[in-house]
Amino acid sequence: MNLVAATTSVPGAWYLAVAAVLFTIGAVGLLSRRNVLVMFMCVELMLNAVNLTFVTFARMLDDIGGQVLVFFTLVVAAAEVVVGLAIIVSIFRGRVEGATADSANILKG
Amino acid sequence: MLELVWLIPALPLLGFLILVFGGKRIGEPNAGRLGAAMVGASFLVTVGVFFDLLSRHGEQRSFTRVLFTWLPSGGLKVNAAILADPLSITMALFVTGIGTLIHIYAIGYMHGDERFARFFVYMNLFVFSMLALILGDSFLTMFLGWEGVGACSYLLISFWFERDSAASAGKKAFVVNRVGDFGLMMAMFLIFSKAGSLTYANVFEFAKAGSFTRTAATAACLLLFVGAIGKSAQLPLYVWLPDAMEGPTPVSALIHAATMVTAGVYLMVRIHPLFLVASPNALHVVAWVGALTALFAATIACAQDDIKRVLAYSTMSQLGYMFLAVGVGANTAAIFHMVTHAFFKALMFLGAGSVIHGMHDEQNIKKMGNLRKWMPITFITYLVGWLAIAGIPPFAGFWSKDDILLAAYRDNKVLWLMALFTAILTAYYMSRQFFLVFFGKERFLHDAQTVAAIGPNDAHVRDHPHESPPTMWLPLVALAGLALVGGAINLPFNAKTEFLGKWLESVDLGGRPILAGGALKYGLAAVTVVLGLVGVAIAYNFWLRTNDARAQAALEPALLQRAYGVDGLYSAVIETPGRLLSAWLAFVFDRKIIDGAVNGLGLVVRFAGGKLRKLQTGYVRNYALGIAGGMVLLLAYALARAGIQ
Amino acid sequence: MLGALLTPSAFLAQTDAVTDRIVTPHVDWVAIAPTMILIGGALLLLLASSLLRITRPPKYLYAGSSALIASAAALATEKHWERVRHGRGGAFIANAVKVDGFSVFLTVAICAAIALAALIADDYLRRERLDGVEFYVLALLSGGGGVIMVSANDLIVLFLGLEVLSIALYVLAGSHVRRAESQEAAVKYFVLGAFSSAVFLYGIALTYGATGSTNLGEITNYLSTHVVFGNGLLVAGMALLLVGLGFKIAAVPFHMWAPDVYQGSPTPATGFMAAAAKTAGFAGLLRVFVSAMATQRLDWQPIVWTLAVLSMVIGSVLAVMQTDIKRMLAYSSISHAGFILIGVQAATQDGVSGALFYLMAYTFIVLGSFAVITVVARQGDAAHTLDTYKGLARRQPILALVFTLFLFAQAGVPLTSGFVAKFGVIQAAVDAHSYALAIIAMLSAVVAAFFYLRIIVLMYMADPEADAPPLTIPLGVGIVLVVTVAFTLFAGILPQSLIDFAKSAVLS
Amino acid sequence: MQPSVSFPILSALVLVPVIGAIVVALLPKSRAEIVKLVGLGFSLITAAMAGWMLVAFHKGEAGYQFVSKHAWIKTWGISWHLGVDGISLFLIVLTGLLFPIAIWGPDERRDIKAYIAWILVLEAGVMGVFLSLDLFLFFVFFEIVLVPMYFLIGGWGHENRVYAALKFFLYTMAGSAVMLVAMLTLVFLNKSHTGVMTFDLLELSKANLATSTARWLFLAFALAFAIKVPVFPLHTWLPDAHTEAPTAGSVVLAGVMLKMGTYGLLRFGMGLFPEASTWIAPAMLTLAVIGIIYGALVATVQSDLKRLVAYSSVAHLGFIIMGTYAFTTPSLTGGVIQMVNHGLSTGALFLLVGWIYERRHTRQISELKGLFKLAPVLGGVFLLVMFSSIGLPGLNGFVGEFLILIGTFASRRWWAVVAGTGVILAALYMLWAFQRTFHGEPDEVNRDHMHDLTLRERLSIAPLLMLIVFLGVYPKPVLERIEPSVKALLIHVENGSGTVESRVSSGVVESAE
Repeated sequence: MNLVAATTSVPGAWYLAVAAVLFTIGAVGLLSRRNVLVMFMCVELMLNAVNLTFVTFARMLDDIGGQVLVFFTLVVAAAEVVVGLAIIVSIFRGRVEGATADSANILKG
Repeated sequence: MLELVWLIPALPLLGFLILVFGGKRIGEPNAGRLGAAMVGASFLVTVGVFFDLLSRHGEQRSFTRVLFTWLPSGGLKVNAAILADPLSITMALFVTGIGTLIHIYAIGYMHGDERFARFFVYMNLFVFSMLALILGDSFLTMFLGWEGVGACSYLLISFWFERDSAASAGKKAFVVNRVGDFGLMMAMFLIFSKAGSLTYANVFEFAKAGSFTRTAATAACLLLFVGAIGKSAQLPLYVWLPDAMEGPTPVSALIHAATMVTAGVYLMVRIHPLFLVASPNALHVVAWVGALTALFAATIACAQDDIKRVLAYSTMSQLGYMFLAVGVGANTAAIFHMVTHAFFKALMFLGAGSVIHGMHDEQNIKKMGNLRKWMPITFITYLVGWLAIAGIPPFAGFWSKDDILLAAYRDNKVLWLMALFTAILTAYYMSRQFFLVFFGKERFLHDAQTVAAIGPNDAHVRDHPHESPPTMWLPLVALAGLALVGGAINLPFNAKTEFLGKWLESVDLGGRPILAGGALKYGLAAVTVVLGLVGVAIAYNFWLRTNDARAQAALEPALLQRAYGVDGLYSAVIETPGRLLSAWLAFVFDRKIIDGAVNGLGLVVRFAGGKLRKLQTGYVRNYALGIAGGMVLLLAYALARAGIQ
Repeated sequence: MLGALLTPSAFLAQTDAVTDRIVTPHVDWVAIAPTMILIGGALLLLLASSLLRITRPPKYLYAGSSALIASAAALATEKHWERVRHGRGGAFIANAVKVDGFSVFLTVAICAAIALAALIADDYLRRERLDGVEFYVLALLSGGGGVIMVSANDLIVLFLGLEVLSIALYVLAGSHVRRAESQEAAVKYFVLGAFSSAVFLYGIALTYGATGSTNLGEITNYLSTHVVFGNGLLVAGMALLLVGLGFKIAAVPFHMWAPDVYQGSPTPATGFMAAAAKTAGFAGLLRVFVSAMATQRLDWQPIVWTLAVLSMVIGSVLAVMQTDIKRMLAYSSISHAGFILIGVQAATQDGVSGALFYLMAYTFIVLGSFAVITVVARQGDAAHTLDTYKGLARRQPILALVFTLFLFAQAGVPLTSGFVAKFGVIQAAVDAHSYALAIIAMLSAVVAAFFYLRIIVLMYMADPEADAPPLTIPLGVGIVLVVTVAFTLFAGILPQSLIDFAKSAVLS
Repeated sequence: MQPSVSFPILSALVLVPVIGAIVVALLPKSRAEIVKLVGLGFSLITAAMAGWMLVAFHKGEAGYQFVSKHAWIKTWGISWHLGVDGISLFLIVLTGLLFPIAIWGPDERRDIKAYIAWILVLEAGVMGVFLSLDLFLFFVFFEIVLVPMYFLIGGWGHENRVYAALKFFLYTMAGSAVMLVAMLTLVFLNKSHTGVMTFDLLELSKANLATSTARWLFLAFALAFAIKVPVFPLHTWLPDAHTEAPTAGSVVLAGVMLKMGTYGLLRFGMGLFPEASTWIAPAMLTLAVIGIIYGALVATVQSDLKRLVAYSSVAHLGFIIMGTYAFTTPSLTGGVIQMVNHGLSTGALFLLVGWIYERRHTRQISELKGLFKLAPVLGGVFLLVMFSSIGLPGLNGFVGEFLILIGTFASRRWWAVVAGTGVILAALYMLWAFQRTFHGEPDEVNRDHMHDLTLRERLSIAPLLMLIVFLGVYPKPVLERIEPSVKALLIHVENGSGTVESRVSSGVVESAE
């Protein structure tokens, strides 16, 4: 396995594991929380987990490309935030119950 | 003349075609005249052909005229061809001859009917089909006629289709006949699969060469006999014939007495070469079925009140005689009886028709009586018919029936006894009918009370019975003449006087010559005549002389009146279960099970859709769960795959 | 500026070991011309409308401009095509952008979708009093993202394209501000889209970890020089990439957003979404899996097989249950995705060309269908129940006839492009010995035929509702219908040229 | 050579109705009479061309004539390949004949323009099915005919029309779905052997397939055709479709469309998979015989006249299937001619029932009574057609039935015996229906609404009646054109299967006389 060959110390895999855990937490959060804002934050968490993975791999593979990718992710995440928040605000503006995802279910079946 | 043989069937066909397209315009009575003329012309041609054949000898007496190739396919090649030989021409002679007379008669009988022209359309088509049946040179052309007469019979029986009974009777006749036809078709298939041809000449040659296995030949004969049973109303497929009397009387006379019903006998005689290579048991079956039918029908005829039903059962019974003759190897006798029977039975039917006509559509003989006073010509001619069927010499029936009894005696005493007993019964029931119709009290004259009840203007009251018009009684006279002297065509005194036997010699009918001369012969004839007279005497005693109601009732047991309840039996055993089965198949099996399965597939889709739809809750997190679930499964797969390798 | 942002030159810049200077890759403007035209056009349109302060735009101004921009982008592929024909195609700009038949074919499809959607949208927006330039700008941007995806030769470029496409679509979905359904669609699409993007990105990361690169060409090289069996990282990466792309093409079980979003979005947006997003998603799928990871096909084929079957069957079965036409077409689009996945699963030249043909045919069919739906929906964009279609043949025979054609095309009736498309993917499956898949596909097509026929039944064999007002076909929709009908019939009756085109677009 | 080489008669047979449909669609809606006349005109032109083709057809030749071949989709080896041989010849002529009658006979008033246009489209499709020698092309036509028929049933049918139309469409489509996969499999297997991708029937019939593969593929084809025929137990779409269709639809459906199935089994089933065809024969024969008896029994108790005729079709088609799978010259020839015969007689029956419906607005037998008295010509015509349907010698139905039975008896005796009983049952249900409908004393309602055939009706059914009689009396011209192709097909089956020569042309049948 090239991973083993490329890394001389154990910690690389640990970072990956941390990233995976973060990603999972994000995913589980998205599934379990009802507030759209929180769900959105969970997505951000997942993206950051990916960022961590990228950086780790970059280190392990000794390839600068992996670190550059993080910048792209950050830009995209920022764009997503802008649009996403706008959508969320426009929908849940003035609703008593707050930004609860469950209140959006006219469409189903 | 022989070259013109194709005219024999062509002329009635022409008549049919003219009448079918222009019959209504031609109208009454010209449509009838045209029809009769066509059949008459056909008769004249037949006579010409007959004399032409008569002038030839041996092999020369068989002449085949191929018109065109009908069905060529693979090894099968069937021609539309006419076979003129003594057997077919004999048949053609009496078919066209009697046919002509009945056509003439029908002009009078059908007078005033709203479908006068159509009647002759059917009648001409019938004559054509009957001639195709007789003159065909192969099993298939015969079958063409066979089915054709069946169809015409259907059309004519239900001619007065406004009556439900007539409509049902027509249908019954056709369907029951089809059962027989099934046998006939199977026989043809069997013969073809063995002999590779359906032409009589080829098949018989094949048979003579000994190429048929015994089993195949036996099977073919019996299957053909099944067809004959259907067409000639033998046990157990006879049930349609009594009902067929719903048709106009000329139809009963022509189709259900003289011609069509004898087709089965003709067929049995025709396939004689096949019987020769078949097991003797095949002929035994024919004989026994014939004898049993003769006896069975005769007993029923004793207790019927409908003038035509009596004649119908009588026809069955006489046909039984003919099969008996075939079965005991007396083919000539069978043909002989067929001819004489055609004469006297046509005569009696026409006479009955005249009576019905004169009685304003009354058919119950119990409501007639002393008609000799009102209808003298009908009475005289009927008298001849009565004597002929009762087997009183020198009337035609005596000679032919005697031949059959003689042959039966020599072959099997039990059969002979059955035939003899049938002869007594025949004499009895015909006498009973004769006395009830023409003698005794005039039961149709109602007392004052009845007149008051049904009103003075009712036809039964207003009009007395009257003699029929000349178009009707002239054929009666002609037939009476034939019934009187018809026996002369085959007198048993010596080889020279057996004209029919000699004439038919060239057609290989095989069989043993009937004993010529000898004490036994005259003795047996005497026994027959005496027993016939006994039958007449019994009838005279109970129905004319004593006229004792209780004795009469005893002679008409309900079982016989209901014709042994066979119709009910068939209905219970075949019709009802069949209908139930069909209904179950149609409404339960087809709709619920087969179609249910088809629609069920649709329902399964809908059911699945309904269940799956519940997953689509409208909640984002459930959707995310779907994605996550899919992801987990995919990852699990990935890990499993990684683990395997 | 734009070029710098959108081309991945920055991160791919390499350090020249000798001179220790940063060498930026050469930017081949021709290679990215379609994208540039679309995005530049969009910005220009936005700029012009706000500078000129157009409050009531003249009819078809925006639509016409958008269509022109899209056409220009499509025409720009001619240059690409020339390169491909002369064997000068390949990867450009640091190997991040591919110019090949594949990109040309799908760019044309996406541009067509933009132009058609714009023409439908004009009358729609006017009717719904939403007139403004936003719809067109977003469609052009989104299309630009799609074009980036179809020509991406790097996973990260693919991701960028995906995001550009998606973010614009989120807004498009919610652009009918007065309809709660539209907003709900936007939020659902957004949340789930963001989620799946994250998953997709993780997939990229794992793949990167496994192969050491995100460049598809290098991944191919790596996989063909190394015998990679049972690499958990790679297989997991592939799985996650599939989830991300599967979401975009709405394959079961990543499909659940589709019915809600299709139903809620403004109808022209739905049409665009169905056509362009699906095309772009499949482009990614084909590029990543069939081309780059061809050597690993034993790993991913069973997954795609399963997704195809699930999509076809569940899509069809659920479509049967629908009473809303847009929702029904959403499920039907899921089923179509399953069909196109058959081509992917075959992983052969025929499979790819079949999938490409299908995408092109579907683009026109689905936009034609949504054009009809737009008209029938009337003001408020709410009349989408099947009952609305009762007696349409009597109210507006031409519309009914055209819709019938599209429905038959979707059902795969011969002499329509839909039949040739289905035939193409099925034959690829048979050629690849996926008999079971082929049979399941054909049978699910029968189920699908049921609900298409049901609409035809309503249009032709039921009486119109009493209060149904007359319908008029606006010019824009008219043009769309003429074009889509002509294409559907042309590709159905004389498909040879399109098949040839698709064949030449096959990934090597 | 014949002049036909220059004129693409077969392409014209397909295209003229299409052009007709387009012309009709462009005519103004208000002129219903003109629309009908134009439609009739186009169908008559087609009929005339079919007739001309019949005259120019070289009898005694087994191969395809008037062949027309143009590349269509080269990439996939698909071509516009049309040809006619003895097997398809009379089906083409029948199609040409029935369509003008179907257009002119029934008195349809509703939305006549679309109605005529769909009928013409249907005609083109049917022609295409019988003419195609390319599997893809065949499939295209086989599927496309569903569309016009779907509209005819759904748009102009009776009460339950929507259900019937849907069922018809989906059922048939399900069958062809599987067939398409098999077709493609065949093409690719052939490609893997020869390196050429082609859908050409003539090429593919030479394909060298493993026995088990061929059987599987055949089963898929057979399923599609069996549904179309329909073979018991796949028949339940038929009574619904027939009953609910408008008269013209029923006429065409029964007259020619069912034959697509039997024709397909002959042309494609046997042509492509000779061995599999003989392998399946016992099963097909059994289903055919069940169909004969079952169709007849179920027909007996139907209360709806059209449904009754529909079930009678199940029985009749059973005969055709039986003839097909008995593999003898007479039985196969009989099967082919019976396709034509059934088209004539059942087509005529549906026309007659349609006319009764136009007058009485009911198909319920129980509501009809004594029609013979009120409409003697109608009754007489019905009678003739009925006799043809129950196989009375001298009429066309007998010729086919007899040849089928006698051929089957030679190779498969017991099946023929059981099937023979169907002849009895046929008489039973037809006569009983006739009795209930035409016999008896008419009641008030019938008296008021029933009138005899009009001149238009008489003229439109006359060609059918003439053919019913002509084919019954002198079928030779037809038989001798069918037979060479049938024999060639049998030889193909024999060569292809190798194991069944004793059954295929067993001694007697071929060599006698």
